[in-house]
Amino acid sequence: MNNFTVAIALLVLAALAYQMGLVRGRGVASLAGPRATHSRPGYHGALAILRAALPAFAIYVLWVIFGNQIVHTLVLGTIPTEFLPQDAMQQKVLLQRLANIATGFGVLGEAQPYEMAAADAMRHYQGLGQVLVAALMATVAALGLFWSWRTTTAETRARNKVERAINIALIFCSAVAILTTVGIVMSMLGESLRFFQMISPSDFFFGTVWNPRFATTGAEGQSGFGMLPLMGGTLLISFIAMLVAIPVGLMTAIYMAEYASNRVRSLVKPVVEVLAGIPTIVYGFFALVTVGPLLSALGAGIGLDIRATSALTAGVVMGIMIIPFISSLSDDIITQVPKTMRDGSLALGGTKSETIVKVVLPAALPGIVGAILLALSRAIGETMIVVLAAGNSPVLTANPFEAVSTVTVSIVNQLTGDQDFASAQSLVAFALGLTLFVMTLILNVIALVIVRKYREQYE
Amino acid sequence: RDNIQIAGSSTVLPFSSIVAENFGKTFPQFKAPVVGSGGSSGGLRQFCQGVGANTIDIANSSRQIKASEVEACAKAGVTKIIEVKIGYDGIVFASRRDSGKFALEPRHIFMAAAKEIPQDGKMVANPYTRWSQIDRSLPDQEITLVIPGSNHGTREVYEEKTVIPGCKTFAEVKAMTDDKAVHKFCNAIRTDGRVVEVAGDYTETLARLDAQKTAVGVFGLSFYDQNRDRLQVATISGVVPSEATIETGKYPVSRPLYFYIKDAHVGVIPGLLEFAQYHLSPQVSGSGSPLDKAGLIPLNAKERAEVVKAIKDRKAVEVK
Amino acid sequence: MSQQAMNKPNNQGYAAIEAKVKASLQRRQRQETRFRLVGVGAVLIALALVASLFGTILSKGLPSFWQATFEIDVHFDPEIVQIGPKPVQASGESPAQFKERDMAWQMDLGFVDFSQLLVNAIAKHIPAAADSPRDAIALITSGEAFALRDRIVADPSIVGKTVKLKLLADANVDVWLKGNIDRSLPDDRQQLSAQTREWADKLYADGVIKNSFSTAIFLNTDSRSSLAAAGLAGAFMGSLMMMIIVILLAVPIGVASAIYLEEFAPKNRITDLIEVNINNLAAVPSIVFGLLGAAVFILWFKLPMSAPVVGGLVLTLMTLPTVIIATRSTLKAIPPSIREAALGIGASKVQATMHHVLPLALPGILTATILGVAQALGETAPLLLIGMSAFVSAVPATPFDQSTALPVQIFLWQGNELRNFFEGRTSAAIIVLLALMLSLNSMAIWLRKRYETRW
Amino acid sequence: MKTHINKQPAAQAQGEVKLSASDVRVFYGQSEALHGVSLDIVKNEVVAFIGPSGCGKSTFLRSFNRMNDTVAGARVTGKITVDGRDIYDPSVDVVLLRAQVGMVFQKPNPFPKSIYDNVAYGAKLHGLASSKSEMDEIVESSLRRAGLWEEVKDRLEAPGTGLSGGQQQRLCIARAVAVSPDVILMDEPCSALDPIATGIIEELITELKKNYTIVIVTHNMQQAARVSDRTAFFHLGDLIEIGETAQIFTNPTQKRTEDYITGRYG
Amino acid sequence: MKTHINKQPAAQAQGEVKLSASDVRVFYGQSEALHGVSLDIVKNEVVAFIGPSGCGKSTFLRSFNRMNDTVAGARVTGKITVDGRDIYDPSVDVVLLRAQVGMVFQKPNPFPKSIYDNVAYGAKLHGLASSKSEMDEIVESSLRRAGLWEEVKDRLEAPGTGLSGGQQQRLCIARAVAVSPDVILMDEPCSALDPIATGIIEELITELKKNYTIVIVTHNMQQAARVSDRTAFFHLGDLIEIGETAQIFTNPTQKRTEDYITGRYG
Ligand SMILES: Nc1ncnc2c1ncn2[C@@H]1O[C@H](COP(=O)(O)OP(=O)(O)OP(=O)(O)O)[C@@H](O)[C@H]1O
Ligand SMILES: Nc1ncnc2c1ncn2[C@@H]1O[C@H](COP(=O)(O)OP(=O)(O)OP(=O)(O)O)[C@@H](O)[C@H]1O
Ligand SMILES: [Mg+2]
Ligand SMILES: [Mg+2]
Repeated sequence: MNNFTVAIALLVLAALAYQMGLVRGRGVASLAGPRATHSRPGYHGALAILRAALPAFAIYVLWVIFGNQIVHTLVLGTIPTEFLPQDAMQQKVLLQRLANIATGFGVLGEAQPYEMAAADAMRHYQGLGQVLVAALMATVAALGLFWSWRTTTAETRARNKVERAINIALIFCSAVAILTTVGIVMSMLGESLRFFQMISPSDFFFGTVWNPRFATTGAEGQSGFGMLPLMGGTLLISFIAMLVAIPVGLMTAIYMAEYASNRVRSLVKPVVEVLAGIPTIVYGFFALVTVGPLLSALGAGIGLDIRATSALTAGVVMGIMIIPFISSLSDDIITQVPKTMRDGSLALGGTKSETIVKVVLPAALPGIVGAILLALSRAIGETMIVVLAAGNSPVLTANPFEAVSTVTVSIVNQLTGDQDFASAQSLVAFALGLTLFVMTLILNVIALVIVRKYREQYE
Repeated sequence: RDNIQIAGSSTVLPFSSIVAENFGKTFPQFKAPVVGSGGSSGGLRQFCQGVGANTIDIANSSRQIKASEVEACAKAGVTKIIEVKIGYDGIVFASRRDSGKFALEPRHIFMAAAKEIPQDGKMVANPYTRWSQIDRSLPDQEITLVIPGSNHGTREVYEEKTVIPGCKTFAEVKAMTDDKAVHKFCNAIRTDGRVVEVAGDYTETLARLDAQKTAVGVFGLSFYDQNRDRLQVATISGVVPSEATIETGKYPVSRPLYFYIKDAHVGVIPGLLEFAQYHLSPQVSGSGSPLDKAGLIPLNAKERAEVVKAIKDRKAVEVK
Repeated sequence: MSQQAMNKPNNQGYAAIEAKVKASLQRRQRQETRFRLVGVGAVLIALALVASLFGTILSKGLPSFWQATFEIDVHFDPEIVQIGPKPVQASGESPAQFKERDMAWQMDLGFVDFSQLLVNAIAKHIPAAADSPRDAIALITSGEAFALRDRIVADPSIVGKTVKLKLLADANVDVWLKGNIDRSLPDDRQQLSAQTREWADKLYADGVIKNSFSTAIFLNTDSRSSLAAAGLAGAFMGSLMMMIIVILLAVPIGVASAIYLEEFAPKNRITDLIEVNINNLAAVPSIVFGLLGAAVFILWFKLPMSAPVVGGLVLTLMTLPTVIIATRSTLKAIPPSIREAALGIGASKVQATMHHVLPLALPGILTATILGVAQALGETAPLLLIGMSAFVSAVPATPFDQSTALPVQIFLWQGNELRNFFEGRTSAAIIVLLALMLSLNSMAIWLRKRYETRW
Repeated sequence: MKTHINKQPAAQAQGEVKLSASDVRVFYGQSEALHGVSLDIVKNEVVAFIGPSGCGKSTFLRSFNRMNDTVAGARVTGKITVDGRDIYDPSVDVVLLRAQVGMVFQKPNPFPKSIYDNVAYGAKLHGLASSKSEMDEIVESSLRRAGLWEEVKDRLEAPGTGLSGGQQQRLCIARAVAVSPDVILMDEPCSALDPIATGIIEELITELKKNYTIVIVTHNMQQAARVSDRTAFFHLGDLIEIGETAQIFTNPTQKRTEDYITGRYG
Repeated sequence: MKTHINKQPAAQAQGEVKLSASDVRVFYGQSEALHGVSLDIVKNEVVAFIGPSGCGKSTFLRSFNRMNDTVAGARVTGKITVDGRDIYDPSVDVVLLRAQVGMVFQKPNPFPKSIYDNVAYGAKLHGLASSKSEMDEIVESSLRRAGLWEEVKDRLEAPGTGLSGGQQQRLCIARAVAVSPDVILMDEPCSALDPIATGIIEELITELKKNYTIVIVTHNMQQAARVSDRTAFFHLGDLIEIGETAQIFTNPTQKRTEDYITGRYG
């Protein structure tokens, strides 16, 4: 009974159940007429699947999760206590050995009699378990089928039930995001609290110096944990990135959706999307080796002192990376805006651009804001580019030509560095992660409120 | 799981990988270990997550494990840890071949990087912008020093072995009694952009040199060695960094590399001790061996014997 | 513009208005042209960026797909290869016992001096090579000795025969022959000895070393000890498996949650909370997802380390917000009258959504998929913490095997000391990554193009 | 209750009550668009809603198959029953309700699909055809009844959104008729139609009446007079009067009705 | 040319020609929706287009301000002039043309903006108001003229999409009137309006006529008779007949026109 056969069996069962539901549904429908039948036969089929195959599947999943454990406990129970290792690790080794004997693969050295006996027991329990589970699955499936068959009438609200199931499945899917958040907070909270036991929160939140040093280098780090420079860097770089990405992305989207021919659009769009798929480390090098010196030279040309690795470089390159997030999504959204909107404006003597700016974009705004938020989020969460291109200099500055550092970079550095993982130097990564999490949460709440206010609904 | 899982320092990673690869090929009964990176800290963090198949068996580290970490490990059930020292890593200063040639002293390095310099009994903001201002013998070019970020183990070595000694050549510093204050003063780096901290690896340092001709960077010896066509190395106190000079201790800037074995996994994960012994065998990490070629400075015979004995005895690590 | 027209624009005929319209028109047309030009400019900028990135990557990476390779006769000299017959499973022997014996035999084979075979082979072309084997063996990448062993394991009868083999030249030889290192540099700056360089040139001129298409890069896994043989097979498979997991999980789950939130969820605080929550997740640094994955999937669910399943799950969680937000954005843009029409006929909400809303949203959903997959495929940081940024020397057969991933491979290669060789190799890996991305997305791109209609 | 005063004895339903509203109020956000309307509609009758633009006809009509549920911020109070069952009861299956009570919207809203699919959609949904040919038949007969067949029979695969305004309107009628609902709510079904097409639709209504109950909103008094059995006059969210169509048009009891009917414009 | 035969002498424009079409054909993709129509419309007259649904009225109307340009796959041949200038000439500025030739669509399509912004939109574009109060004036007077002011004056900031069908239609008329175009094309402007509102719009048309030229599509013969000077009858993409409204309705020259006019339905 391996996964594959079970999968096949379940599929067959599902097909069977569906077919049965279908036939039954058709039967009652032909008796009562389509008018008087609540649900289409297909829904009866789906309901039968839900009633027969789903519980059987659930049983199998439970067996897969707990079955081995049960068998192992039983087998260990048969081993005389004098041979039973106390250590869980050693027990595992023993079980592996037993499994090798049981499957006939054989083991090195002579198998002890108690081992042979235990292996027999293992074989026995495994076989028994499989038979039991198979029987249970078959019974449940049969009961489900029977139940479906019996209860199917013209009035059965199969559609509602199936749709309820769909609804629940959808809710589950949404819950994944919530669980992820919970998981993230949980996996960072403990360590963050430990960090705050070492460093006072006020030093962390309001400190303006970021210089977490090795504890051994003397300068015992109480001071250098101010996160403001990092926050400043994050905001500065994200801001620059958005300055690059929003105009280019949005204009690209507008051009593709409103001006370009279909041919051009279907070519340009995937090409631009490649920008999103280039590993960020490649962008980092692109920034470091190409963009940085270029900007520096440009700056020199107009008498500006631009560092090769600066907030500007990182921001610009990051902006490039997130262009497709804005351009492609906005393009899809703009295309969705009904044509009558455009016609209304054009007929009033609006130029195309006026139509776009004053009618189409506002109508598409909720979606576009979503796209921009997504891009911004990517920018805030981006690491590699900043590591390479921003100069990694955590100083509090608003000058885009200076080198900066960001929260994410510091998280990675502190997490994957060589320092003591139980020290504040390393734990600060968790505190930073959590802080960033809360900060973006606040930003998002604000964004939500703003979007609510300006949402335009057509038709 | 039937193969060894390793994680940790990216400095040790290349060496570990080579051994892992050859180990798998040489011993057909063992599968090649998987070697992850994640930094010494990250590796030890994973190492100390507990005992079991879903935790790693070996943590690579470019520094010795800390007492606090041993404690944290013990809390998670990792009570016995075997320490294996595998060799040394040399750290060199190098510049681009088309820029000036450097013969550095620790004092020069301190003067180039420091935030403040003692001058006539006072501490003044670092006035130097060109190497030649520090010392006439140095090239007449802009100061740009690319050093490892504070998350790197190399940074500690760089500071301990060059900055602090260089700093202590000043009478004003010598006069300071508080050791902490000395460290604090000496290690403070200038923030005018002439010192660049690199959080990534040596490639990144090299890329910075590519982008800026005058920069001087800190590299691992092996990295320099493989890129001799682009880089030229600086002497420190007149000593040219090489395997020989480092082994004999003439070249000061180097550090030991380690890995740590989870004793609880020995006998459970096949090949753990064999791997460690193989790692330490002279044909793998002795002179002329693959690891040597890859840039690891081998242990001397005495040290090697001690380490091998520790492995065989499964001696638990002791940290002061 | 007459004063009159100013005052009562509404009751004057068009004549009075026309002046005003015309007055503004030139400005507006200029605006229009400007707007359009800005649009063209934006597209051109985007294309130029792609082109320049691509140009750099291609020009650096493409040559790396060709590699200096020996085509040379190797004599499996029984004098050197002294080894007993390969064991066969005796009757009554348990598989474990047989495996034991076989291992012992293979171990013995491991002690054979295969380099000597190679030196001898080279010596046929350059007799002097026999005298300085160190210089000669430097020509061939070290892993090929193991390749010879594997051949014997596969077919012990080969001993005593002479076989024409394709063997990879050492990475430094490749660098030298391709001119990736300054040939005029003095000896002490070269990686190869003068002798080896001279021989390499000669063998190249003789056609023994050829610059032939490198299968190693596709068939081998990463290698540290034998740099020239480093390949992408493992990373590729790892990435492919992860992406399949991502596509199979992130897309359905993401689209489902988007649908739920946009179409079904009651508009209340809880929905707002979920929405904010998801938007927020998009901004969580990717490495944090690694932390999460290590804590939840590995420690809690006890999934194996360094395995594509875990990587796939972590990347799924990471891309979910992207898919959800992007899908929601498109769903928002679909006119409500479509839903009304369906509901009015007696479609349930689920049916209206499935039959009308989803097809219209499909292009947007596909875009979300494309972006999500692209993002997931290029992500390195979270893999660091679940052991996937690892050196793994086997190609994974199932998603539960240990594996590495393409971006990780790129990360590792870009950090390799031998820059002269790995600069190109890294770009080649990026090309492979982009090719994988495009082929994974090609279906979505094609579908999107089909379903794009304007109403 | 206010509306009970409005409700005239003559307007009392004669026969089995199909739809019944009592004290129905509809709110859009804060503002009340319908101020408590009560009304009974019996089986197989055609009731016309008339009244000035914006008086709440569509709003009331949409309450009968709960289409107001889809408008964000809309809220309905009071009681509406179909066949005696309260349709705002939580146990009611809205989908069934809407299948039973079909609707033609004021603004034609064809699906962005082919003409064929537009018409076949509802029938497919409810499983009314068991084979392709049966479906073809349903589509053809529905289009014929809406008077659209001749115009579109050669382009059934063309998108429904590419039709002229009047054609779209008839398409939407055909779409609603194809599922043969029990009650059909038509919101100005002929607004974009020429006299001939209007005639076809009116014929359709007369024909449908035999089996179905029909509520129609119209601005065309003649049309109301021609097709409806009873007529209800709305004004500013109130039902002013309902009665036999003949009586409403010749002898309204309310001043406001009379003013509206006899307005100079027809 | 075929259409010249159709064109009756009585239909000849009397006065300064404002709009002129000659042999206009419109194609949607492969199919020809309009088969060569020629027609002159003089200044300050109201011309009504009538004809069965789908005969090409909207299509023809939309050609006058080149709105067909926005339909993918639509193609116009022949010559259309406004004030003697060929509007399909490449040198023509479409924006100016559309400012001069305004349009009210068959399906009301308010912008998803406030009622105020909907009306102010065009005036803002063309810079017709130099101050907020002037704009307020334009908005108010336009809404008044469309007979909508009283209904919406308290909710000018409410979204235009939240209006009833008839209100939306009047909003679109107000929107078009607000930019005071020279020619106004109205595609069934009263289809969703009750008799009173229809009356207001018809009054508006009569008033506008003094200064503007108006083309109106309608299915309501009475309306055509009431407001238009001349009436054009279309059938299956052909202009069958154009003439003085009185003559068309009393004494059409073409059989098909007569059939249509005297059809049982009105
Ligand atoms: N966008 C389009 N694509 C394809 N065919 C179209 C399109 N618009 C209109 N047609 C077709 O062109 C013909 C004329 O359409 P038009 O809209 O001009 O009719 P109409 O006279 O305005 O009718 P109605 O009174 O119903 O609005 C019709 O057969 C219609 O189906
Ligand atoms: N979605 C909505 N949001 C807010 N107000 C609305 C909405 N729909 C309608 N209203 C308002 O409710 C009132 C009644 O609207 P309804 O659509 O029922 O009118 P109607 O009688 O159908 O008018 P018409 O004949 O013009 O279609 C109007 O004042 C209208 O502005
Ligand atoms: Mg209405
Ligand atoms: Mg029309």
